[in-house]
Amino acid sequence: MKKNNIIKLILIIVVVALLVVLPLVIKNDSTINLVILVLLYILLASSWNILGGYTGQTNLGHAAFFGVGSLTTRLLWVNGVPFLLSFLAGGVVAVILALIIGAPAFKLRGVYFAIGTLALAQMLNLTVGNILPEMSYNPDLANYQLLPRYYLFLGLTLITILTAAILVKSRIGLGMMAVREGEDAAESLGISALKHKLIALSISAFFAGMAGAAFAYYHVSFYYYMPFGSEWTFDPMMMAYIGGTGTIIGPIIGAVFFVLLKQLLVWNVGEYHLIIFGTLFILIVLFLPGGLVEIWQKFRTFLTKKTKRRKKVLLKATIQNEDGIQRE
Amino acid sequence: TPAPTPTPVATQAPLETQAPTATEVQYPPAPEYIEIGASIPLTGKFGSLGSQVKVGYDYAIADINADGGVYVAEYGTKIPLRLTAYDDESDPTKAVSNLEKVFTENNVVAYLGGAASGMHAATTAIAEKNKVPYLGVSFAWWNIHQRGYKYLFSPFPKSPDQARDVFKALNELVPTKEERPTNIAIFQEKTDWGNELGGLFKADAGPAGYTVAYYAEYAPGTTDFSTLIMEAQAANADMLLGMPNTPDGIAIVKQAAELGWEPKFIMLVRAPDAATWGEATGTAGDSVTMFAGWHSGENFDGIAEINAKHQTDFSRPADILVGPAYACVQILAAGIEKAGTLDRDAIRDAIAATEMMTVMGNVSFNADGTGNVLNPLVQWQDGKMELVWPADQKTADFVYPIP
Amino acid sequence: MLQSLGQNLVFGLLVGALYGLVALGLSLIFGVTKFLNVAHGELVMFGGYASFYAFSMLGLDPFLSIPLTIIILFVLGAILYRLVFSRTIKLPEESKIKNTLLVAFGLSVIFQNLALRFFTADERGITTSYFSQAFTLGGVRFPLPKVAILVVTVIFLIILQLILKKTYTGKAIRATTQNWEAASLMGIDIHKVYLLSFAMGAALAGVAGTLVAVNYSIQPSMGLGWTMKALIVMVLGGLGNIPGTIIGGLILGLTESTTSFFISSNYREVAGLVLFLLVLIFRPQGLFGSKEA
Amino acid sequence: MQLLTVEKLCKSFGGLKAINNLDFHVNEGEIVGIIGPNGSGKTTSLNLLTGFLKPNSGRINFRGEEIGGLPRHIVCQKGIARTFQLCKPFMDFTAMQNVMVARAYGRKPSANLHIAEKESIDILEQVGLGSKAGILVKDLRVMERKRLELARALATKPYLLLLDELMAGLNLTEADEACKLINQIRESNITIIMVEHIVKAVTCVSDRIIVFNMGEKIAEGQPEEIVHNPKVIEVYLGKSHA
Amino acid sequence: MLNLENVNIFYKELQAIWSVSLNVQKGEIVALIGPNGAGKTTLLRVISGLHRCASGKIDFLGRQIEKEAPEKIVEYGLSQVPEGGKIFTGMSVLENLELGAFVKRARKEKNQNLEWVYEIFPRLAERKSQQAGTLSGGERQMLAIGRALMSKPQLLMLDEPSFGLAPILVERMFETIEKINHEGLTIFLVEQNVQSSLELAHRAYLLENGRIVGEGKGKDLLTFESVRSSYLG
Ligand SMILES: Nc1ncnc2c1ncn2[C@@H]1O[C@H](COP(=O)(O)OP(=O)(O)OP(=O)(O)O)[C@@H](O)[C@H]1O
Ligand SMILES: Nc1ncnc2c1ncn2[C@@H]1O[C@H](COP(=O)(O)OP(=O)(O)OP(=O)(O)O)[C@@H](O)[C@H]1O
Ligand SMILES: [Mg+2]
Ligand SMILES: [Mg+2]
Repeated sequence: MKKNNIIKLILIIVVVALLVVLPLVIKNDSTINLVILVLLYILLASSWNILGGYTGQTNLGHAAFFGVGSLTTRLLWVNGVPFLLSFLAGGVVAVILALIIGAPAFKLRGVYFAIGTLALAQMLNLTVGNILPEMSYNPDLANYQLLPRYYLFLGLTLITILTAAILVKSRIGLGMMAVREGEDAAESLGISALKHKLIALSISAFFAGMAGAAFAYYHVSFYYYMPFGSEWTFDPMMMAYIGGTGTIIGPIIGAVFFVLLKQLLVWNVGEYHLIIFGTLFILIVLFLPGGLVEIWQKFRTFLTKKTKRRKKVLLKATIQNEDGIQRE
Repeated sequence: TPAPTPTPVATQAPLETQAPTATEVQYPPAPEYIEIGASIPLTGKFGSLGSQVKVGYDYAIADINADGGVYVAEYGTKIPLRLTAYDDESDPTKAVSNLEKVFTENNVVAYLGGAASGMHAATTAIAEKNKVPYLGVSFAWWNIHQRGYKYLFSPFPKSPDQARDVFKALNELVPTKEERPTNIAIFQEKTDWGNELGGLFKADAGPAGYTVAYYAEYAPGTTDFSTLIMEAQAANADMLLGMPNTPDGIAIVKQAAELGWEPKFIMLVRAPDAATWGEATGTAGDSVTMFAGWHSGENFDGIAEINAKHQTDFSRPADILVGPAYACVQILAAGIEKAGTLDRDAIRDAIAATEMMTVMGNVSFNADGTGNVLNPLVQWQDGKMELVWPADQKTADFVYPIP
Repeated sequence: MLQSLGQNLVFGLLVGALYGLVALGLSLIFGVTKFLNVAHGELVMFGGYASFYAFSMLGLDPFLSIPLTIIILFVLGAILYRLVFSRTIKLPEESKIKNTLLVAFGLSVIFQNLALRFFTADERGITTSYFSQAFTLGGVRFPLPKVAILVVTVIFLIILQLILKKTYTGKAIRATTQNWEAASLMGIDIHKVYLLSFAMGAALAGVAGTLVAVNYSIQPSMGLGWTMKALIVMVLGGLGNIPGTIIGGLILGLTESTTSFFISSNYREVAGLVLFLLVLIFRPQGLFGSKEA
Repeated sequence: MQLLTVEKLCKSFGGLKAINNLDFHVNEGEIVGIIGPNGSGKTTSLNLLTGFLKPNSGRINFRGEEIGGLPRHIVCQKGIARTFQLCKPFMDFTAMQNVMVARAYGRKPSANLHIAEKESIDILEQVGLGSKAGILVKDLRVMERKRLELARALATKPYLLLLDELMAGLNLTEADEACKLINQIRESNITIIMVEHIVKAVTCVSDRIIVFNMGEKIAEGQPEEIVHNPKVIEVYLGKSHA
Repeated sequence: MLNLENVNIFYKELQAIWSVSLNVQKGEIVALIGPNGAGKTTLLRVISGLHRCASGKIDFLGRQIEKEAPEKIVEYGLSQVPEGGKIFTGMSVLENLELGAFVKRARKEKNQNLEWVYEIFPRLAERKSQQAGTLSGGERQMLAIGRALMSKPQLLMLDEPSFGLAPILVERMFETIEKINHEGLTIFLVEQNVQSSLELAHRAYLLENGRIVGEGKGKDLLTFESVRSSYLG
């Protein structure tokens, strides 16, 4: 077990180190852009996963938080507020929105919650489009540099993943998962479901908002309503499911897989890329319901079973089976 | 008026004939291709526009390459053009990513644009950041050109041209003042281009002798326009100006007919650009006019060939964005040739100094990158798109008032 | 003023009927099978294209081509069920909803792009010779194509209700909705019931598609917008509640039209969503849903 | 000393009066059995006690405090734990995690998860699931799940434990075992209310039995008295128990 | 009438039933008893076709049914009252009963059967238009049995019909089962209530950990020490 953890730690450090030096080695904007895109989606998928995967509330309105974060940051920044301040404001405003809508939204359960949040995001999308139909431009296009943007995304992504990892190992995390497994039972054991859902929503919204803020900093020009589009909910959600919800690594794998596969298809297959992508996607959902993580888990249990069986055989040879209970 | 061009070189100067005479010059090895990059919405909501644009690019490049390519003085030879175009699914983020990819991997010397204002707005900024000349059509939004961008060029009529010309054309086509419509209803789509054009329509109406009787905004994607139509009717409007997208435009004309509103003149700047407009709207869409930017019936050199090709490929004459897209490549090729190098800034300067005939007529650029181009008025007649103004280009007579 | 308000309300109701019809198939499918088929809008699109081509190539009047559309979409629905959705029926309800949602997403991507290849990205629409004919009642115009929406919707609502309430097959469908295991112990072939409901839902989407093509326009990427409307109407009317769905549609239509009348066309859509959220918060089971279901 | 006092409790669903003017009390250290026909309001009364339903009127006093209508997690933290008529374990958790949740959130929650984990294992041993700590609930048998449900309730360190048909579906031998377990729990100073249809089990462990019918209390007393009460025989026990 | 031979059943990799053989003869009441989780429900589900067995043969009235779909098995005359009744809560009592007669064979005799069921359970006749979800626990069980009877089965399988019922209702339930059997229906009964079911049954099987560990006349089994100690406390 311990050895396993050390290997894991080393692996993580290597990957992070690689990501840190990547832009210094590969001075290639297109690659950096692609990695930024992957990081952005890891951020979104991981933050979605905190509420959707760990707390069991299928949120179809994640775009609302991404959008609000992005809108706030961009508006403030374009209007001359120092960037760092505008940047943090993005996350804060997303949390405020989460707290405002949280209490009524969590009155809804199951499909109602899902479609309710979808409607909410759609509403914001339309309203922002109505109030702010203008295109906005990056205030300092002249000095546009990709590198700081890259590190911003990288840092933010690492913080999100770390937060999620710490969270799910904590008492609150345990409570969140208990709420997912069964709200009635969780409450009867002293857990306030509403409180835990709100905490999960706030954290989820915060990182989605920060992702939006970083997006506002990154994107040279966009319409204010653009980050509210439903694809900002559905893509990350699909990534989380493809990778495996309720795990830390799932959304990461999902995002990498999703973005790279899609880009590869765009670049190589041409006009049929979306048809092929859709088909692959359906096959994954149907035949790997636990996500890509499941492949790994199956592989691992297969391995451990094999070693266990070998050990068992050895044991049998020496001592008689101590308990008669058969359990295969 | 076009900005005075500082370059002394005559536009039509036969560079090809001059270069070979300098025989002894040692040329560096020429690249295999002149790389051009584009991100085009082939799928998603702008898919129909993007596909027309792509056809135009492909035709032009094929034509130029059939001739060996573009002569580049620096290398002393003709080099063929190669376009790397990726689909962006009508998503600006993906478009940006595509442009960065072709920039770094293909080291493109120029970008060609996709389609629709919102997409251009995102991609032109990338061109500016990467300092790559960018030629784009299929957007009339003027404001985008007012951001001081140096690398953006658009040989396409812009909102101010459209607002000015609608009244100019109407006044020319309907000479007797009494017959002209007087009360305008403007349905303004709530987008920044809609805002811009709507405002210009309103501002230009008075001086041209018209009154705006009704002005309303609506959100794009609205399926029901009955409120707007009834209010316009109540305001006695006899002319409709708008800039809806195609589905909204179809809904507007159908619902106007259903509600019995019969304005004398309808101009929907964008909606009827779909080749299927006539079929989709039937009699409701007949006699609706628009500014197409180009029409296959224009009588400039090269159009006949394009139409013939399009006829074989799609069994109809070229769609309206095919010509402007074709012209973009013509302008770019001329710019490269004039620059005599593949240096992007040199090409940019050469394009800025453009003064040439293309399949969309004579093109020159203003300092803001907007083009001085022909702005033809087209009208749907019996399910066909006819060119009705200016008179020297027309393919059919203007039908007025709407029967 | 009063007359134009009346006109407005009438249009709202007629459009609302279309919303209801679009949601009807979705609601039927969801109610019986618990498949959240977010590719419903694409089925509407296919229905639209079916009647469009019947009209432009065969010269068939769109209302006469409805049976044809129904057959095509029914078969398509059956194929989809067999190929894709049937693989999720054994899952517990929550994961069934989730998985079908994802699968349907994949399908909608595929459908959109297939449509793009085969039908091109151009907008299409059906304009019949009688499209602008209308009758007037108290100064309010009732255009025939819009009135047809209401008529068609009511007809299909009645047909569906009759099937569900009066026939054995309908009872089997309702029984399967409530408990598929018990239903199969009654001798009901639940695969058949699922297939039938899915195909019927698809066929209803097809009918709605015809009406969309007649009254608005169709295009490969039109699906998502209609799916959203249908989802909202479905929840508004109470999940799986058939008459409730239609009434939900009417209410949405009315809300939108009155908003654009009294406030601004800018806020039509937003108003519908606000109404929806308010309903959800104060009556989470939808306007006509029962708590138990 | 009275641990729980219920006075004039009423609850109706629509027109149906599920609980009607109910009065009863439970003393500290007692085991009280509740029996009554199907639909007589037993589960409903437990739901009212634990905050799963809000009473229409009446009072519920627990350790000198009014708890009627409090949110359910607060009720738990005040020291009332329950099991469900239909088991509701956390299916994707291991047995140990199930108990750990209760230990981390119930009354007097553990300071940190490590301590919670240790304590959880002790509790699992107490109900005889010590060897199953690491097994996922979905792989547990029905009986084991019921024990786990009990362990989870115990882990919230309740003063009062409410058991809703814990023994349904058990045969008499299994029920006997369960009774032993309940007696064992009583030793650790936990007061118990149990709702059961297995009369033999209820009479065997209860100090006192309350009989419900149509939302009202129709009898109360020692198990001996109750099984011979003609009214109870008529509405609930039937002739064979007479 | 019903004959199982060496049936093995798995849930994924987990084996729940180990080579079970048993039979039910016409006119009998046969009880299957065993502790919790022994696999009784599993066995009934497989017989009804809701779950597949990995190996073994199931023969009903001379037909091999182990690979048949559930609806076919009902058609052949084998009905089950599932654990917990599983009535259609959103429909009326009458509609529930009508659905019981869904199979073609039974549709023709629907009205006759309805009379018959109402005769056995007069309570259901009183409540025929009431929504089934509002019935009390005992009434639900009656409805579940009545519904199964509507298909006019030859063999009726009952899975714990006394589960969660008040003693007085349990008593009535067993009386009813006996009555139905007297009318000529063969019954295969799964029960936890060992005392009552063994008193009622002609024969019984003991299932433990997925294996048949005993078999005999119902009343004989009651006197076995092993049965007494492991089931009757
Ligand atoms: N949420 C609810 N809505 C409507 N009616 C309800 C609700 N909960 C319970 N009831 C009704 O209240 C009555 C009492 O139900 P309760 O569950 O308390 O019975 P019970 O005594 O526990 O019965 P059993 O022994 O069968 O479990 C029943 O008639 C039941 O149908
Ligand atoms: N869907 C399932 N997936 C995996 N295992 C299952 C499933 N259903 C039952 N089991 C397991 O199979 C075994 C037999 O269960 P079954 O329900 O048949 O027992 P039973 O004798 O009917 O018990 P009870 O008296 O509790 O009804 C048990 O160990 C149970 O945990
Ligand atoms: Mg109960
Ligand atoms: Mg069982």
